Amino acid sequence: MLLSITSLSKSFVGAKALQGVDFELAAGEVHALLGENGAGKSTLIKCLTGAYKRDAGEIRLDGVSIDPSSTAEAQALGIGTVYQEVNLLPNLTVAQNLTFGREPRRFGLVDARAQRAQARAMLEPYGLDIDVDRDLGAYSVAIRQIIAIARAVALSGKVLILDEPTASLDAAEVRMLFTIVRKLRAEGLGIIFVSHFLDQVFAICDRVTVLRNGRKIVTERTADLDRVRLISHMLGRDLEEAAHEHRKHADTDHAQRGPLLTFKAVGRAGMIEPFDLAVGEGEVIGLAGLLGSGRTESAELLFGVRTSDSGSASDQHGRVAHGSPREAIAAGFGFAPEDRKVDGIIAELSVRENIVLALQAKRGWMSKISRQEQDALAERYIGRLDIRTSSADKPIGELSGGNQQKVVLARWLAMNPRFLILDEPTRGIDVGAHAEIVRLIQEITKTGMAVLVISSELEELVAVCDRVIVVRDRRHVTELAGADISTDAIVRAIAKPEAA
Amino acid sequence: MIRSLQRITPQLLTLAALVALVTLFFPNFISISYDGARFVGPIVDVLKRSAPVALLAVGMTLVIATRGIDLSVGTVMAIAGAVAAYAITSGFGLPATLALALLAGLAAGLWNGCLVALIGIQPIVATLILMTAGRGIAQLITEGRILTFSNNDFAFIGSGTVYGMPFPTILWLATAILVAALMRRTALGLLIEATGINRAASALAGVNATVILIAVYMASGFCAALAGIVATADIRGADANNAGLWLELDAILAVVIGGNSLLGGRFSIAGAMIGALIIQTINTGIVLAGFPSEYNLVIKAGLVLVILVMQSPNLSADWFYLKTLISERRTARAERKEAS
Amino acid sequence: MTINPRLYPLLTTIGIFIVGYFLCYLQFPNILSTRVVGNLLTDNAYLGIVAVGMTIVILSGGIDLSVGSVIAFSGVFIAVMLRDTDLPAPLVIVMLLVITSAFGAAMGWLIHALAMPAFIVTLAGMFLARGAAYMLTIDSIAITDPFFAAIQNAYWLMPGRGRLTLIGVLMVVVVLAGALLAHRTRFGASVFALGGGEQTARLMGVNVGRTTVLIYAFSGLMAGLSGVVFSVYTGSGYPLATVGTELTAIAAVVIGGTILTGGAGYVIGTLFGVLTMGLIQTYLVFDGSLSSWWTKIVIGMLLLLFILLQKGLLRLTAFGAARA
Amino acid sequence: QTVGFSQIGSESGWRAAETTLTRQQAEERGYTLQFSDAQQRQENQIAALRSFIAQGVDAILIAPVVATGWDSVLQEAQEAEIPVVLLDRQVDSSDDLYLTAVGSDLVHEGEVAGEWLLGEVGEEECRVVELQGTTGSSPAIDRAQGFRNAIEGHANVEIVRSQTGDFTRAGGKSVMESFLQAEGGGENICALYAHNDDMAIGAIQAIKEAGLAPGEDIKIVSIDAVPDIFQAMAAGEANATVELTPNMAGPAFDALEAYWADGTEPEKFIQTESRLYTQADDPAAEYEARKDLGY
Ligand SMILES: Nc1ncnc2c1ncn2[C@@H]1O[C@H](COP(=O)(O)OP(=O)(O)OP(=O)(O)O)[C@@H](O)[C@H]1O
Ligand SMILES: Nc1ncnc2c1ncn2[C@@H]1O[C@H](COP(=O)(O)OP(=O)(O)OP(=O)(O)O)[C@@H](O)[C@H]1O
Ligand SMILES: [Mg+2]
Ligand SMILES: [Mg+2]
Repeated sequence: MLLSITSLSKSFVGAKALQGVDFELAAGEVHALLGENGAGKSTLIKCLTGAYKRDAGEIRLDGVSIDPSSTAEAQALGIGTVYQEVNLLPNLTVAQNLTFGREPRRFGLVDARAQRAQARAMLEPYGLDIDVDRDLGAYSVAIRQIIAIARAVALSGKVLILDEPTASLDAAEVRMLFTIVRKLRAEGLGIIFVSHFLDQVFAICDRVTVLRNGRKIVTERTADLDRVRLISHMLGRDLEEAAHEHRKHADTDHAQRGPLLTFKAVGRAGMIEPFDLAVGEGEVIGLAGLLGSGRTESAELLFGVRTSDSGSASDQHGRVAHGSPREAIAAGFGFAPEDRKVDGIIAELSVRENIVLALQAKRGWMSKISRQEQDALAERYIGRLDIRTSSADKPIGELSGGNQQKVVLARWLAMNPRFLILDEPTRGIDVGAHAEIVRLIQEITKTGMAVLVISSELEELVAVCDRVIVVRDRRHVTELAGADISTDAIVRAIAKPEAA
Repeated sequence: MIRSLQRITPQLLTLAALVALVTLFFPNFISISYDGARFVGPIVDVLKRSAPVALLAVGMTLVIATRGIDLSVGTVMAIAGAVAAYAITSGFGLPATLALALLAGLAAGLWNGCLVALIGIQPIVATLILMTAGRGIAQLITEGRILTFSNNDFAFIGSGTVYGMPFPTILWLATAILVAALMRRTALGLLIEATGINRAASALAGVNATVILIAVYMASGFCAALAGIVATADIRGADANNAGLWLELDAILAVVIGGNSLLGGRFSIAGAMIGALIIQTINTGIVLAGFPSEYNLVIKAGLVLVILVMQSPNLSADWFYLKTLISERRTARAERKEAS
Repeated sequence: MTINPRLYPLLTTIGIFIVGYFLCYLQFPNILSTRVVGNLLTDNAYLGIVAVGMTIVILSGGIDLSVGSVIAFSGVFIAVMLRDTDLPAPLVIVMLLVITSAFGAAMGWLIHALAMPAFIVTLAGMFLARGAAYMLTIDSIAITDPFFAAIQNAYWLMPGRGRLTLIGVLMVVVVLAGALLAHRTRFGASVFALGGGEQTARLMGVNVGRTTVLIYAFSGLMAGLSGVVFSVYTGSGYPLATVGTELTAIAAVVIGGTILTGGAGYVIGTLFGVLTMGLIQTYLVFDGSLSSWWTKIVIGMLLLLFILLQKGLLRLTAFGAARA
Repeated sequence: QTVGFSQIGSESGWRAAETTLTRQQAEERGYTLQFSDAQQRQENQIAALRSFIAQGVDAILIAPVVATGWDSVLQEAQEAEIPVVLLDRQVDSSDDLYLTAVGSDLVHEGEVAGEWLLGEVGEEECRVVELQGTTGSSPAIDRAQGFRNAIEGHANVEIVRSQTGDFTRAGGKSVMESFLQAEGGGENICALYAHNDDMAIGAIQAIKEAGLAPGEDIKIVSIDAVPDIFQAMAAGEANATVELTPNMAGPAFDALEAYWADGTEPEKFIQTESRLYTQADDPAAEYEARKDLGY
C-alpha cells in the first residue's frame, strides 16, 4: 500500500470529528472519500497533511510511519493537496501562488523570470493562458480552483488529494481535470478524491470509502457499487429519489397566479447589459451560463448589492426600491450569496444568531427578538434543513461547509421573503441535503414565494425551474420555459451564438 | 448573568491576585474607613482613579467589537475638557456646558466614524489623524494654557461624593451598566458583533453596517467626552496639553485584558471594566509600594505580560484539554470500578 | 504600455510626493537646494530604517508598537556601554543589534505561541523597552566615542553645500535591502502569505511560527539599527527619545501604499512615505508662521489629504482599468 | 532680520507663555520670527535647525528638549555663520558652538526651594514628599538634585516619598492622593516639594479633599511661578514658589542685537534670576501682573 491510515481519531471542542478511521490508498488508484456534510472528510485530509494534529492513529507512507507536523512537511513527503474552499492567496500573483515554497532562485534571490516561465508551464496542461503577474484575486473562483489544482499536482510526488475540487468547475473543465487525473494515475500516483457529485465519482474512481459521523462505514470497489447503495451507505437510510424527478410543470397553477415583480432594463455598464425580468408568484426561475457569464452580477443587481445604472422594479402596488440590500430586504427580497465564507456566514456567531440575523436587522435594533423566539426559529430550521450541529449555540464557523450553507438558507427562509435569490445554493452540499434543498425550493413556492436559482448543475435547474434564462457574455440571451427545459436545450443555448 | 460572570472569571481571578500582590507590598491596601462624609482608602482611590480609563474602555470595547480601534480617545478627552472649561468660564450653565462637551465628543466620533465607514480608511490611521490634529484643536480652545474655573457644581463631577462614594466611580459604573444593558436588552450587541466579524456578510443580511460603525465611533467619542469632563472637573481646569495623553493605550489594554479580542466580534463590557480596574490597581500599587519612578514602566510591562500570558487563548485551550483529560480519566476509573 | 495594476498604489505614492514637492518648490524655491534634499535623507534616516522593519511587519498583517521605545533603549544602551565599559564601539553595536533582534524574536514568539494579537504584545514590549531604558539611566548621556564621531562626520559635500551623510545613504541601502528581502526571497513570500491569511498560508506550507518570530526579530533588528543611526544623529542616548515614533512609522508605511491589514505593499513605497512625512515637516519649518496648535492640526490635515488623494487616485485608476 | 525659533512644544502653560513672549519681543523689535514647534522631539528640533540653516536665517533661538546631541547641528550652524542662542535649557556641547545661553540654573532653583524649606522648619523634624517631573527630563533631574543639595546634612529634613507626576495637574493630584494614603492620611507629611507649580496645584486639591489644610498642615513649595500658584498663595494654600521667567527671548535678542551691531560676544551664560516668592510678596498683585502673559 502506498498510504495506509489506521484508527485515526480527532476531536474538536464539543465534536468528535473522526473516530478510529482506517483508510488505504494504493499506488495508481483514484480513491473517493465520500460522506455527508460534516462526516469528517476534510478533517481526515487535514490530519493526513499535518494541518491538524491528530489525537490518535497511525499514518504510513510507503510503509514508513510518518507524522507531518506541518503542511510543509507533508509537501516535502510528496503529498500535494487541494483543500476545500481554500483557493490559495488572493494577494499574491498567480506565479507566486503556483511556485510558492519552491521559487526558482538565483544568487539566493527569487528569479522572477524563471518563476513566470515555470508558472506558465504549470498552467499549460490546463489550457489556461492568463497573465501570471496579476494578483490571483483578480480571477474568478473557477480559475483559482484550477490554479490550486495545478499547484497541488506539481507538488504531489506520491499522493494527490483533491477535496471537492470540482465544486465551482463547469463540465468542460471537469473533463480536462479528469484527463489529468487519469494521466497521474497511470504514472503511479495515489489520488484521493472528495466530491458530492456521484457521477464524477463513478466516472473516475477505482474505490470508494464512505464516512458517516466520523466513522468509516465501508470501502468498496466502485465497479461493485450502484448509486442507490452508495447513497444509503452515506446517509444511513434510503433516499427517496423523487427529489430528482422533473418538476410537474403542468400540474402547477402558476400560470393562473398573478405576476409578482417586474424588473425593467436593470443593468450596469461594464458589468451586464440591461435586461428585463418578470417574476410570477410561486415561480422558480433559473439562470444558466458559463462561469463568468454574469449570473452573479445579475443577481447582485437585483438585490442592490451593486447599483443598477438604469431600470426599475415594480409590483402590483407600484415602484419597488431595491438600490441597496436593505431596500431589497424591505421589499421582501432575499439573497443567499455564492461565496458563503466571505459573504454569507458570520463565523464566530452561533448557528442561532446566524439564523436570526437578517430578521433581526429587518425588525430594527430596538425590538430584539426574544430568546424564546430565537430558540424556536433555530430549532425549527435545524430540524427542517437537517443541519448537523451539536447545538444551536455552536459557532457556525465550526460547522462543515454544507451545513454552513444550510444555515445561510435558513436565515432567508426565516425572513419569509416573497422573492428569494439563491446563488449556487447547493455548492458543496451532500446528496441528502441536495435533495432536501431541491424539495424545499419546491415547497416554499407553494406559498407564493418566487425563487431565482443560479446553478452550474444543469440537472438541478431542470429539476426545479419553471423557466430558465441563459446568460452569455454578460447578456441575457435566451429563455426556455416549461417543457422546453432540458439539459440538452440549456447546453445548446449556452454554446450557440444567437440563432433562434 | 451567571454565564457572563463565568466568562469573566479569569479577569476576576487576575484582579484578586493582583490585589493580593499589592497588599503584600503595602499592607494597608485593602483597608477602607469612613470619615463621616466619604469612604477613604486605597481601594476607593482605585475605584475613583479608574474612571477615565474605564469610561474610555466602555466606548473602546464597542469599537474593538467592530474590529476597529480608536486611538483618538485621549485627544477627545482633551477637546471635551477644553470645551467644558471654556463654556463654564464664559458663563454657560452647567447643563449647557456638559451638553456642549458631550456634543464635541459626539462630533469627534462622527468624524472618525465617517472616515472609517464611509471613506474606508483603516481605523488605526483614521483615528491617528484626530489623535494628532485634535490636541491642536483642544489647545486652540485653551490657547495652550490651563483653563481653570471655580464652578463648584462642575467640580463635583470630578471630586464630589454620593453616599460616600466618589462621583466618578458612580458615573463610570452607571455608564458601563447602562451601555451593557443597552447592548444586551436590544439587538445592538448582536448587530455590532456581526458587523465586526464580517461586515460584508452582515450588510448582505440587511444590517446597516455603515450606521453601526459610525454609531460605535460616536459612542466612543461620547464616552471619551465623559472621561474628559471627569478629568477636567477633577483638577478644576482643562489641561489641553496633557489631558488623556497616552490614555488610549491604557484603554485598549483594559479592553484586551478584559478578555475581548482585537479581531472584533464577541465583547464583554464587564470584562473591560475589570481590565480597567486591573490597570489602575497596577498604577496605584506602584505608587503606594514606593518604588522609584524609573521602575514604573518595567513593573507595569512585567505585570501586563504575565496577565496576558495567563489569559492567552492557547493556554486556556491547554487548560481545557487538561481538564477534559482529567475528567475523562476520572470517569474511566469510575467505570472500571463499577465494572469490577 | 500597460502597467500592472499591482503597481498603482506605489506609483500614486511617488506621484503625490513629486507633486507635493513641486508645490512646495513653487512657494519656497530654496526647498530644491541640495541642502534640503540632503537634510531630508539625513533627518529621516532613522525613521526610514525603522519603517522598513515596520513595513515587513505590516505586510504580514501584524504591527509593532515597540519600535519607538527600542530606538530610545538602543541609544541609552550604546551611551551607557561606551561610558561605563572599555568595549569597542563596533562590538557594542553588534551586542545591541543582537539584543534588539532577540527582543523582537521574543515578542514574535509570544504572538505566535500565545495566539495573542501583535498590537497588545508589542504594546507591552513598548512599555518594557522604555522601562529598560529608564533603568539604565534617566539622564541623557553624550556619546563621545571617536568611532561615532567619525560616522557622524562622514558625509559627501554635494554641490550647493548640501551634505549627503553616511546615515542618509545607509537608509537608502537598507530600504533597497528591505525591498529585496520582501519581494525577492522566500522569506518575503511567506511574509506576504501570512498577510494574505494565516490559515491559508499555513495550508500552503508556510512555517507560521518560524516566520512570525523572524518577522519580529527583523523588526527588532531594524529598530536597533535605527537606534544606532539615531544615536549617531543626536550623538547621545536619551530614554525619553522617539516617543510615538511607532505611530509616525506606521503612518509613513500607510502613506507608502502598504495596506494595514497586510498582504499588499511595497518597501520602496515606504521610502516615499517617509520622505512625504519629512516633506511635511520641512514645509512647516519653512513656513514658520504656525503656532504650536496649528502645527498639530495642519500635520493631521496634510496626513489626511495624502491618504484621501491616494484613495481617490486609486479609485479613479481602478475605475479606468475596469473601463479599459 | 529673520530669526528662527525652535520651540520644544506646548506641553505646559509656562512654555506657551515663553512662546507668546518670544513672539511679542520679536514683533516689538521688528524681526521676522520663523517659528517651529518640535512636539517634544529632538529629531524634529535638529531637522528644524537644519532647515533654518538651509533657509539662511540671521539667527537661531532654540529651547533644547535635551542637553545632549547638538554638536553636529551646532557645528553646521557655525559653518553657515549663523549665531545660535539657547533658551532656558543648557546643552552639554562646547560653548564656542553657540553665541550664548539664556536661562536659569535648574539645580539652583531646586536649591532655592530647599533652602526656603530649611528656613521654614528650623530644627523640627520634617518628612517631605516630592512630586517629580517627567522621568528623564532635565528639569526633573536637576530640580531633584538641587533640592537634595540644599537639604544635605540636615538630618531633620527627609524625603520620604518621591514619584513622578509628569509635570501635570492630574498627575500631581492623583499621586498626592496616594502619598496621603501611604503616609497615614497625610498626618506624617510635613511638606511637599513639587517640581512645578501645576503639580503643586493638583496636589493642593488632593490635600483639601482629604480634609487637610494645604499650606498649613502640609507646607508647599514648588517652582515656575505661574499665575495660578499665586492665587493659591493668596488663599494661603501654597507657601512658596521659585520663579522661572518665561521672558528668555528679551535678553537673547539684546545679546543678538549687540552681536549683529559690532560682533560683541556676550557672556556664555546669561542667567535669569531664580527669585523666591512667598505669601509675603503680595501674591494677588503678582497674579494680576502675570495672568495675561499667555500662561
Ligand atoms: N475547526 C473546527 N472546530 C470545531 N469543529 C470542527 C472544526 N472543523 C470541523 N469541525 C467539525 O468536525 C466535523 C467534520 O467536519 P469536516 O469539515 O471534516 O466535514 P466534511 O466531511 O468535510 O463535510 P463537507 O462535505 O461539508 O465539507 C463537523 O461536525 C464539524 O462541525
Ligand atoms: N476568465 C476570466 N478572467 C478574468 N476575470 C474573470 C474571468 N471569469 C470571470 N471573471 C470575473 O470574475 C467575476 C466573478 O465571475 P463569476 O464567475 O462569479 O461570474 P458568474 O457569471 O456569476 O459565474 P458563476 O456564478 O458561475 O461563478 C466577474 O466579475 C468576472 O468579471
Ligand atoms: Mg469538507
Ligand atoms: Mg457566480
